[in-house]
Parts: sequence; structure tokens; C-alpha cells
Amino acid sequence: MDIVINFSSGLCLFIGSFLCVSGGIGILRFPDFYTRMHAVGVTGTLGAAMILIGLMLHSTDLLVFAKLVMILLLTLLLSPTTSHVLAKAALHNGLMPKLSQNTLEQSSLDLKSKETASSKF
Amino acid sequence: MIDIVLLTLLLVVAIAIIRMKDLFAVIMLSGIYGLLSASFFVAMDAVDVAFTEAAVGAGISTLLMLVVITMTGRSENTTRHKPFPALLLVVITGGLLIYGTLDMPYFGSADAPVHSHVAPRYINDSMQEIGIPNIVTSILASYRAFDTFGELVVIFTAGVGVLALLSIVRRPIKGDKIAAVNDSMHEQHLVIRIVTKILLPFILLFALYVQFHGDFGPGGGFQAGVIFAAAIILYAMLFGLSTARIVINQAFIQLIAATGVLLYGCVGLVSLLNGGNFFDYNFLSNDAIAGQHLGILLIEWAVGCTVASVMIIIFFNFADYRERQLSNENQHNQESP
Amino acid sequence: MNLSLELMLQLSIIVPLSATLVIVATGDKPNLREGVTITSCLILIYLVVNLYQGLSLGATISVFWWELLPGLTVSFAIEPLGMLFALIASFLWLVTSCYAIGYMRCHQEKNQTRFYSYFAIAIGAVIGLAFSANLFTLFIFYELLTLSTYPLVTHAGTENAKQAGRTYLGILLSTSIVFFLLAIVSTWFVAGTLDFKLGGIFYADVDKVMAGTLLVLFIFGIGKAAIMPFHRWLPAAMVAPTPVSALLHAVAVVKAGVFIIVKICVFIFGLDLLSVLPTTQFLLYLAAASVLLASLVAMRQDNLKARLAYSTVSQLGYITIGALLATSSGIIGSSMHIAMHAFGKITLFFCAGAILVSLGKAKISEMRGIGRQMPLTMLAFFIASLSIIGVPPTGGTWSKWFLMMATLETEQWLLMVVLMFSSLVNVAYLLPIPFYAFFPVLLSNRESNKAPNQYSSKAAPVGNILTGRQIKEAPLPSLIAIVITTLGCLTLFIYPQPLFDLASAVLSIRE
Amino acid sequence: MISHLPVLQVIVPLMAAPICLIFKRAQLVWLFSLLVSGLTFLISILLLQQVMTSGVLSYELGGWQAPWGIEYRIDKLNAFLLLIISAISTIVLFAAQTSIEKEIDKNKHTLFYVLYLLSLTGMLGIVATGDAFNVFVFLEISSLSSYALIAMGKNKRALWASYQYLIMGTIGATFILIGVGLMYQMTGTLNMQDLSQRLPEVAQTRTVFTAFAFVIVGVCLKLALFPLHHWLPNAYAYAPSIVTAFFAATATKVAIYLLIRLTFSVFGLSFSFTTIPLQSLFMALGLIGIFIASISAIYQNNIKHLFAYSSIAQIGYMIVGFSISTVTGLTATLLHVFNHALMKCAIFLALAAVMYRLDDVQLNNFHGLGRQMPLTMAAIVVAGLSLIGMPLTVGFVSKWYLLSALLEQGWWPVAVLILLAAILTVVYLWRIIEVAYFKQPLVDNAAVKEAPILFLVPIWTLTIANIYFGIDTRLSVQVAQAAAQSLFGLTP
Amino acid sequence: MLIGLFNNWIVVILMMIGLYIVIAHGNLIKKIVGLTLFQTSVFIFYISMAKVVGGTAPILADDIIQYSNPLPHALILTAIVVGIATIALALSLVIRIKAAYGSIEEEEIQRQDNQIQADKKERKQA
Repeated sequence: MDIVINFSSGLCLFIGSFLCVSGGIGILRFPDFYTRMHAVGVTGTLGAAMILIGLMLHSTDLLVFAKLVMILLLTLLLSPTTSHVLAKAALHNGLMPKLSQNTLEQSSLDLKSKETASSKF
Repeated sequence: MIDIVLLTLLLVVAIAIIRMKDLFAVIMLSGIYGLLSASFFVAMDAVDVAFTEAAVGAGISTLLMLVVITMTGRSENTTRHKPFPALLLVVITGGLLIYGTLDMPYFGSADAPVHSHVAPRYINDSMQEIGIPNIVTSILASYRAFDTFGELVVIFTAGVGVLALLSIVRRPIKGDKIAAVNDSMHEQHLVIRIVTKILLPFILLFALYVQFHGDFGPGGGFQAGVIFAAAIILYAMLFGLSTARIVINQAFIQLIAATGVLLYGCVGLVSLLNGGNFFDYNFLSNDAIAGQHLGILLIEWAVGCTVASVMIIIFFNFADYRERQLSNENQHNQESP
Repeated sequence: MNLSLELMLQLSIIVPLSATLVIVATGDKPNLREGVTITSCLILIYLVVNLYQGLSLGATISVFWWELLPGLTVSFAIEPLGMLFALIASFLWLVTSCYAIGYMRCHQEKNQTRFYSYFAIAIGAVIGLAFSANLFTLFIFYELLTLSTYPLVTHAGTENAKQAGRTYLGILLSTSIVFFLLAIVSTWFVAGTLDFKLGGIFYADVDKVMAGTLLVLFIFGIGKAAIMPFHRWLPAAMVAPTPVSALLHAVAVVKAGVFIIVKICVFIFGLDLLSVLPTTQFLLYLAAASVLLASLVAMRQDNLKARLAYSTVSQLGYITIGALLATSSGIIGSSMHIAMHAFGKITLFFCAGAILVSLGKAKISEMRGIGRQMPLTMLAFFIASLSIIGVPPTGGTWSKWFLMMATLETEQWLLMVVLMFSSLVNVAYLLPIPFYAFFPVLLSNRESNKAPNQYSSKAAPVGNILTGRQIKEAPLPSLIAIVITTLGCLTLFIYPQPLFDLASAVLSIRE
Repeated sequence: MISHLPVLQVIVPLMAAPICLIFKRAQLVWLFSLLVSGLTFLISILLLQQVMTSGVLSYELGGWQAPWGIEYRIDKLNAFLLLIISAISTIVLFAAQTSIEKEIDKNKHTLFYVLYLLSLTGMLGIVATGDAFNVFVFLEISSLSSYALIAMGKNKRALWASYQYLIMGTIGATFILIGVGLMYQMTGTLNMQDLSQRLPEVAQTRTVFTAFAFVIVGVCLKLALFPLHHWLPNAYAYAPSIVTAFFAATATKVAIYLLIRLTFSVFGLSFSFTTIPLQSLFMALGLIGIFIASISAIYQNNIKHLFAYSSIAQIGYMIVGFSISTVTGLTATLLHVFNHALMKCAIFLALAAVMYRLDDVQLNNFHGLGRQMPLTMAAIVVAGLSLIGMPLTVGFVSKWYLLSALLEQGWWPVAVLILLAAILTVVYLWRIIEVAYFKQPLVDNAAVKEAPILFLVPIWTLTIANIYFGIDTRLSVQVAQAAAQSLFGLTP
Repeated sequence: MLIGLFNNWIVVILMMIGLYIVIAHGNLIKKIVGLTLFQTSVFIFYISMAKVVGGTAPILADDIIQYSNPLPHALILTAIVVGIATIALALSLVIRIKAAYGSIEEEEIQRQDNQIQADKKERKQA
């Protein structure tokens, strides 16, 4: 029985770490801020979740297991929010995403109109 | 091995801080520096210190600096102030220090005088004398309770100092104005407000957990206070300073800060009046160990209150000053468009 | 009322100091204030005379006040030299006060209360200085004297009064801090005690070079003795009103300086150690130089008070030479010269003040023929200058006689020549003033056309030298003071016995 | 209760600070802090008596034995310092309320008193404690409250001065922390008494040498010794005048105490004066400091700047006395600590009175002040004379001891230099006196009256103390002598 | 030999970087960051002193025999809080300086100070 648990926890850990590594590569390869942000946001959350699940499987006593569950819930809640906030702040400060040539003019127009409406504060 | 890696990372971050011109990046790097040093402390088995460094070094100090640069602008002028005399001075002090390290006991050697003279008693006898597993808390709260009292007064002085420098007489804002600010904020930070509404109770709960778990694991008054303050600051940032002021009014917070210090002092006075020396918890109740527990509990509670209220005072005054400046600028712009 | 001698000693210091409070209290009523000054002078004289009688009966009077540091006490003891100085100071205080009443009233000086109160403090400091039993008490009153005379020097409050005050205080304070205090502390350290003892307080085997440097430090330290390099403050203090310069240059400050020099030579070093020190010779020549140079400079001074100031500098040189010659006749000569010079010089200053008040003349060149208007003052001037020069009918002869004897005993021929020559120079700068005052017409023709002719018209017309009878003498109290001091000069010649006994008692040579 | 005096000395003002924060009315808070400061003064007197009769007092905090817990060791040296600090703070507090009415706005008065009491606690804590790390903690309390107090000055340059002081002060405190850390590493203990026993074995190692260097540099930063004094003039000139009066008389004295305690009690006389050429180094720094500070004092227009530089010069005197490293030399330093506190506190309180009336202390504000504020000006004159070292004043006593200490060692050139420096003191004092008594008052401050009674009482008690302790030196000399002898190990 | 002291040398270098920033950089906030660097590296020095190879965190558990030294941990807890207190006060000073001087560069502030000094002197002469 514990072989199955060991194997599955090893598998989860492996997937988790693979995701994190891919996130890292993503940062290096992608051209601009938003795409990099996307790479890290997605892989970060999932990778961390997988590693935690792997640890849960691996853990022995209940207390550690409970703590790991709490941490899992927290990361699932938090990391998407952080990436959202990061993107919002970048946009708010006027960082333009790098688009292909033709859609550039069109999107910047409606962006301006939205911009003036929202930033009263 | 891990600490070598962390140290080199710290070195890289430090050099980056020198090179950077943009203050925002420098502050972020100093936050990272705090986090790295916290993880180094974990590698060095100093869990309590790691907790505090993460909460204070990485958390609050970065936060406060960010609030300040929103007021003072982000760019640093290019010319170096006076690089060469500074370099010379630094090389001399560095050389002296390295000269000093030559005779130091090797890193982690068990027979160093540090481990052989005063420390063994803490490790061996603290269970019988005080009876709590976390030796650091037992030193902090009982063996060297006066140090912590001094440190609490330092925090209290910083709070009073910031009050003395930045506090301004508040004009009560009318009810409807708060609502206006509220909904504009709502529309702005919809996602974070929802998430914080979920998270806030857990953060406060976690703070209380850390507060009372100090005897058994890493934690204690300081960390709990800082986490508690972080929760309030998060609330203030997202739901507007004026609403936060209604939730936590300033006079009350100052009162708590003062009572925290008084509580700490009174624990000492009570033990004094019961016949022991100052801060001698054995005299707090008939059984020595129970006295120690009671003493440490009260002390941690006092520290938690004061640190939380002082951090809140500091943040609210910083944010208040910023808000007043913004409102002055707006009036200024309206007067001369 | 028979107070114990010790109590009288303490009272003699406390009376002048406390007089200041009373004077300040009665500040607004001038007559009452003057009365208080005069009564305090009389009380002081009464006390000092009693002390003198007690001393001459052989009583040793000493008082202990408090101990500042272990071994360092503030205590007083009377010995003949101190007695002599105190007698002069208290007597001349009376005379100067009544002179000042006349001078101040007539000259309408402002804030006179401040003048009289600081005057009293200065005298209190002088008495304390005279009776101090050790160097430390002496230093306290020395500094008190400097500080209390500063407001007197800068009494006028004008810009050059401030300037003069700055040089006055600058020199006196810096010499006293740098040299005098250093000398006192080193003596305290070398000799172990500061109390005055007749044969000197140094052990026999004290190393000569150290004692020599100490002597130099002492001589330079006492700025008030106006030895050449540090005499600048004396002419600078001329800006003060005349009673003050009279007080400074005849009674209190300068006399205190030389008094301390004599006291140190006799009671700290002791005559035998003094004669053998390597630096004594150098200091003797220095004093001689200051005698000569000062009198030469005095000759060229046109302002009367400046001339008298430089003459004081040279006369003080006499006393220092007398002290440093380290022979008994030298000491007697110098202590007697303190008295003689005091009476002589104070009269000269009174006359100068009288001339300034009544005729408004300060320059000597304008003083031709004033004998007509102020016969009595000029006569007093004549007698006093005789005493300064050292000619028989006045007291100055005795002191100069003993000084000459001292130079002979020690075969210091060069010094003897210097003394002789400077007496001649004294004649050159003192006698012409009364001479031209009485006989303006006898000027030789050559001189008359050189002198600015505007003078001749202003003075009494040449024709009626005898008939020009508009006598404009000094105000009455000043005149009385002048007469008393002139008589003092004369009596000191006729009846010098008590002064001589006191002077010789200094070295306790009692036949 | 008598046996608990050492800890009560620090706890009373410490507990008073938060209590002051709770009641808001400034008038009440002023009286309360005055009462507390008086109580501290009383405790320090009782402590001094106890120490003089029964020798060293040791008080284990928390009931734990010495090297494990924190221990308060009160011997003659720190009892003497405790007395000075609490006496000065009580006297300064008399004039506090009237002075800050004009210099600090209304709603910050309570905060001022809280910070004042905290800085008093910090200083008392540094002096009373016997534990090396505890010194660092209380050093931070007193420094932090002094940064905040200085920054409350009216003039905007108080902020910049306080910032500079903060940077240099924190660097100094961190140097001390490094030094204490190195000492702890080599000996394993933090208690000063224990350190002094265990340091000689490891004294020859390079680490202890570096620890000594760092701690001394840290203390010299706090001391404003010559090369590290740049923060002091601005900090004292632009701070509220009551704060300057309090710090001028106590802050640097605490640093001097630390220097003496470290070199004599912790590192031991032999180590600190033979293995390291501390003697000649400090003698040179002290003398240069005296001359440069006195000369720059002459050219100052702002009178507070002038007397701040003169404080640096007086510290130079103390350092010269300290560097003689003989019993008389140390007695001279301790005497000068006591005397300088009296002199400078009187002068700065008088300046506070002038500031209260004229709102500025430039040289041209002093025109004709001799007539308009006679009592205040007279106090400045007497305190100035005591600064010069006139007999019958405290300045003379310390100068006498310093000179005899120097001559005992035969260093008469240093003695001559010290006396020449006294002339410089005369020069810059007389600049003020001439302006005050000879110049006519400028037309605009013609309506200036004498300082209020609440100023005159403290100023004149200090001036009379200046003269009284110049005459009856039993207290100051005996205690200083006994302290010096106990530090040199020869029990009196 | 190297590993033993390498740790300390890096800490010393970190300290010196912190000190360099404080002294060399004119910007007030940069100085404060330099100060935090300097103090945090001192804490690292203390904690690396307390580590015992093979020891665990100083929390008493029955199966562990070797613990790291808890005393420096207690000291550093105090020092961290002292550090943040100083930083908070320094930042509030920076805010007030910005409001009063309008800039947080050392040269600018020094220039304005000398400016005030200069025209005060002219007023005195006038």
C-alpha cells in the first residue's frame, strides 16, 4: 500500500517541480511583461499545489497533513489574486502590452477611453 | 551548504541595491533581502528570528518605505555623494573586521566559548525552571525579561516619536463623504476586496495563534503584533483610511499602546511587591512554574498589544500625512488650474 | 569695643565687600551713598590700625575659612608686608573716595553707584589679597580684583572704553590663567604646600632649573606688576575716569602686583634660594629694561595721564628689582618704595584729575602757565614728583636709598647705573610740568616760536603774570585729598620710623 | 523597598511615560513629570548614600543569577552619574512648560513630556545596568527619543539636524552591537562583571582587539569626540532650547561614563592602555578637539552654536583627563563631568529664557541685553566665568585637578596647551558680554522684559550651585575620588 | 578552514556594503535602506555565531540532544525590533524633510541650508 502512496507522491512532486521549471523558462522566453506574468501565474499556482499534494501524501502524522491542507487552500486563494493585482497595477501605470502591428492602434484607442473613466481616484 | 547559497544570493541583492537608481526597485530589493535573510535564519535553526525578520524586515519596513516614496518621488539623482572617502572608510572598517574574524571559533563548532559558558544552563535547566519547550521564548520572557521590556519601550518610543512628528489635528469627515470614497474604492479594487474579506478573519486568527503558541513553537508577542497590524493595514489600504479610522479610532490605539507597556511593567511590580526581585515570576503565584507560565503569558500579551498598536499608529500617521498632502495638492490645483 | 584680633581680620575683608550691598541699596540718594562709603573707609582704617597695633605687640593673627580641596585651604594670616600694604590701601581708599566725591560731582559722571560699589569690591579684594595666608587664597582675590576693576576701567561705556577694557582684561586674564595658575599648581606639586613660610617653602634639594622656571612663570604670571612684555594694559586703562586710574595706578592693582612679587620672593622662594637661581639674573635685567624703556617712553608722552602711567611702569620695575636682588636692604627698599610711590603717584593723579576737571586740559603742552590758576595743585604736583624722583624733602629718598644700597651690596653695578639714570629721566619728564606751569614766561625764545603760538594767546596775557588772579582751583573735597597725600609724602620723609620698622619686620630682622 | 532602589531608579520614569500619554492635559502632565523626576532624584540620592556606605550594590532582575539573568551593578561611578542626570532633569523640567509654550505647538506638549521621560529613562538605564546588551537597548531608547525631541524644534533645520544625528547615532549603536557581539563570541557571556573576568584569557586574540576598537568608536560617535562631532552643533542649535539644556548637560556625560566603564571595568586597565596606544591617541584627539572647537566657537553668530562648540571643547578636556589614566586624571574627568553639567545647563537654560523673550539667539539679539534681562545675563556671566575656570567656581576645581594630574605625569606642555585653550574660552565669552553690556538694544526689542519666574528659579539655582560646589567641594571631590580609586582597584 | 570563516567574510562584506550605501549615497531613503542592510547583516553575524553543526532549533523535544545556542536568537529578536523602530522614525523624518525642503537629496538640502545662512548674514550686515 505504501509503495502506491510513495509512487504517487513522487509523481506529484515531479509534476509540480516540472511545472515550476517550465514557469521559469517561460519568464525567460516570453517577450513582454504580461505574457511572462501569465506564464508564472499559471504554473506557479498549479506547481505549488502539486508539490503540496505530494507532501501531503508523503506526510505521516495528522497535524502536518492538516497544516499542509491549510497552506494549499491559502495558495490557491492567494496566488491568482496576486497575479491579478500585479497585472492591474501594470496596466494602471500605463504599461502597454506588446501586440502585433495591426491590432496596436485599435486597442490603444478603446484603452484610452476606459482609462479616463476609471481612474478618478 | 544551503546557507552558502543564501549568502551569495544576499550578496547579489546587496550589490544590486547599490547599482539601482529607481527607489521603488531598491525598496523591493530590500524586501527580498529581508526575506532571504529570514530564510537564512531558518537554515541557521533560528526559527523565531526568521519569523520576526520575515514579518518585520520583509513586511512592515518595505510597506512603510513604499508609503514614503509615494510622497517623496521615485527617482534618485545620479551623482554619487562622495564615493571615494566613503569607500576608503568602508574598506578600513571592513579590513578591521576581517582582521577580527581570523581568531573567531570556526562556524558551527560545538566547543566554542559561546556554547560552553552561559548557554548550556538555558538548554538543560529551562524545562525545570520555566517549563516551556521554546527556550528562546523562555530567555526572552523570563531570563532576560528586562531586555524585552527595554525593547518594548523602544517600540513605544518610536510610536510616540512618529506621533510627535506627523500627527495633525483631525477634522471629522462627514458621513456621506466616506461613502463616496468607499464606492470609488470598491469599483477600483473589486477582486482584492473580495479576497481580503475572506482572508482577514484568518489573518487575525493566525495572529492570535502565533501569540499564544509562542511557548511551544516559534512565535510570540512581536510576530503576533506585527501580523495583527498587517491585517489592519491591509484593511485600511483597501477600504479607505477614513473607514479604517472609524473601525480603529486613534485615541483608543494610543491607549492600548500605553496600557501594553504598563501591563508589562505591572507584571514586574507585582512580582516586586510579592517579595521577589523585579520580573521574578516565581512569586506571581504559589507554585513557581505556574508563576512562570502566567508571567510569560501576560508579558507576551502585553508585547502583542503594544507592537500591534504602535505599528498601526505608524501606518495611520504615514497614510494620514500622505492624504493631507494629496488634498492640499488638489486644492492647490483647483485654485490655480 | 574689644573685638578679638581674628574677628577684626575677617571683618576687615567683609566690611568693604558688604559695603557694596549697602551702597547699591542706597544708590539713588547720592549723599547717603557717599556717607556709607566714607563710614566704611573709616571702619576699615580703624580695624587695620587695631590689627597693626596687635601685630606690633607681636601677636600672630591667622584665620581659617574653609578647605576647598584636601590640603588647599582658604585662610588668612597677618605678616608685616601684608600689614604695610593693607595700611596703605585702606588709608588711600579713604582719600580716593573723598577725592572721587568731588571729581564725580563736578564732572557729572553717570551711574556713580556702580562706580562706588565696584570700588568697594576692589578694595575688599586688595585687603583679602594683603592678608591671604597661602597662594590659593591670594589667587582667588587676585582674580576677583581683575574682574571687579574691569567695570571701573570700562566705566565710560564708549567704544574706546570697550577697546581698552579688552586689552586690560585680555592681558591680565591670560597672564594669570596661563602663567600664574600653572606656577601655583606646579608649586603645589613640587613643594606640596602653598602656605607662605618665611624662608621659602621649597626643600633644599629642589632642582634649580625647575625653581628657576617657576620664578619666571610667577614674574610673568603676575600681569598686574606690569613687567615689560605685559605692561600694555596700564596705559590702555587711562581711558577710565581719574579716581579709577588713581586707584589702579597707585593704590590697588599695580601695588597688588608688586606686593605679590615681593611676597613670592620672600615667602615662596626665600632669599637664599632666590639668589642662587639661574633665572634671577635674567629677570633682573628684564626689570631694569622695563624701568629704562618705560621712563624713556614716558618722556615723549604728551597726555599727562599716559606719562604718569608709563612712569608707574618704570617705578614698579624699581620694586621688582629690589625684590629680586634678594638682599635684606633690597626687600626693605622695595616694601618702603611701595608706600612712597603710592603716596607720590596718587597725588600726581589727583592733580591730573583736578586740572582735567577745572581747566579741561589733558595735554602737557597746553599746561604752560596754569600755576596761576591752580597754585595749590601745582605745588602738590611739584612735591609729589620730588617724592617719585627721590629727592630729600620727600619720602621717596629713603626707599631709593635702600634700593641703591641693595645694588651696591650685590655689586650689580649695571643695575646701579640704570637706577641712577632712570632717576635722572624721572626728573626730565616730571619736573618740567610744574616748572612751566609757574614760569611760562622764562621760555627761551627758540622754544617759544616752535611751540604753537595759539597757546600764548589762550594763557594769561604775558604782561600781567602776577596780576592774572582768576584762581580756578579743583573742587574742595578733591583739594583736601591732594593736600593730605602731599603731606603724606612729606611726613614719610620726616618720620619714616614706623614704615621702616614694618619693612624690616618683613624679614623679621628685629634688632 | 530600599533593596529595590536600583531597579526603581529606572522603572519610575519608565512607567510614568505611558501614564503621561494617557492623560491628555499638558498642564497636568507637566506637573506629573516634574513629580516623577523629583522622585528619581530622591532615589538617586538614597542610592548614592547606600553605595558610599555599603559599597557595590548588585540587583538580579528576574531573580536569576548574574551571568544568566540581567544584573544591575551600582557602584560609586554610576551612582554619581545617576545623581547628576536626575538632578539636571528635575531642574530643567521646572522651566519646561513655559519654554515649550512658545516653541512647540499646543497639541504636542503631552508627547514632548512622554519623549522627555523616555530619554531620561534611557540614560538612567544605560548608567545603571551591568549587562552589555542591555546597554545597547537603553542606548536605543535614549537615542530614539532624542532624535524625536530634536526634530520637534521650531526651525525647519531641526529636522535635517535630527536626521543626521539619527544616521550617525544608529551607526554608532550598531558598532557597539558589533563590539558586544564579538566580545560575546570570545567569552560567551554578556554580564560586564563576568566579561571582565573572562576577557584577560582571550585578550591577546585579534577578535577582542577588534571588539575593543568597534565599541570605542561606537561610544566616541555618541560622545561627539573630535573627528566624529559633526552632528552635535546643529542638533543642539536647532532643537527646542529645553531639549538642548537637558542633552547638553547629560547626553555626552552618559557616553563618557560608557567609555570609562568599558576601558576600566570591562576590558581592564592593562589591556586598554598598554596593548593599544589609547593614551596618546585620546590625548591627541582631545587636544585637537579642544582647539578646533574653541576656534570655531569664536566665529559663530548663533549663540547656541557657539555654546555647542564649547561643549565639544569641554568634552575634549574630559578626554584629556581620561587619557592620563591615573587616579587623579580620572578624578579630574569625573569632576569635570559633574561641573560641566552644572555650567552648561545654566547657560542653555539662560539661552532658553532669551529664546522665550526674543524668539532667536543670534548675536544681534543680545544687544543691550545686560540692561533688559539683567538676571539672565548675570547668570550667563557667572556660568561663563565658571567655564573659564575662575576661582570660587566649579570650573576652577576641575581645571585644578586636571592640571595637577598632568603635572603629576610631568606633561607640562599639555598643561600649557590646556591653559591656552582657556584663553579661547575667554575670547568667545567676552564677545557676548561686550555685546550685551556695551551695545545699545536694537529698537525693535525695546519692550523686552526679564525672563519669567519659572525660568529664573532653575537658572539661579544652577548658578548658585555653580558657586557653592566651587567652594564646598566635599560632595563632588570625595565621590569622584572614591569612584576613581574603586575603578583603579585600590579600595579607599 | 575556508568554509569556517567564509561565512563570516561574506557577512563582513554585506556589512560594508550597507555602510557604503549609508555614507556614499545622497538620497535619504537610500541611506535608510543602507542602514537596514547594515543592521540585518549584523543580525546574520550573530545568528551564524549561534549555529552548532548538527544542532536543531532551540525548542525542547525529547529525542534531540544537540541544540543551537538560543541566547543570540533572543538578542537578535530585540535588535530587529529596535531596527524597525529606528527605520520608522527615520522615515517619518524623511517625510517631514520632504515637506519642509521639497527634496530628499542631501546636496539640495545642504544647499538650501547654506542659502539661509548666507542671506541671514547679509541681513545682519544690512
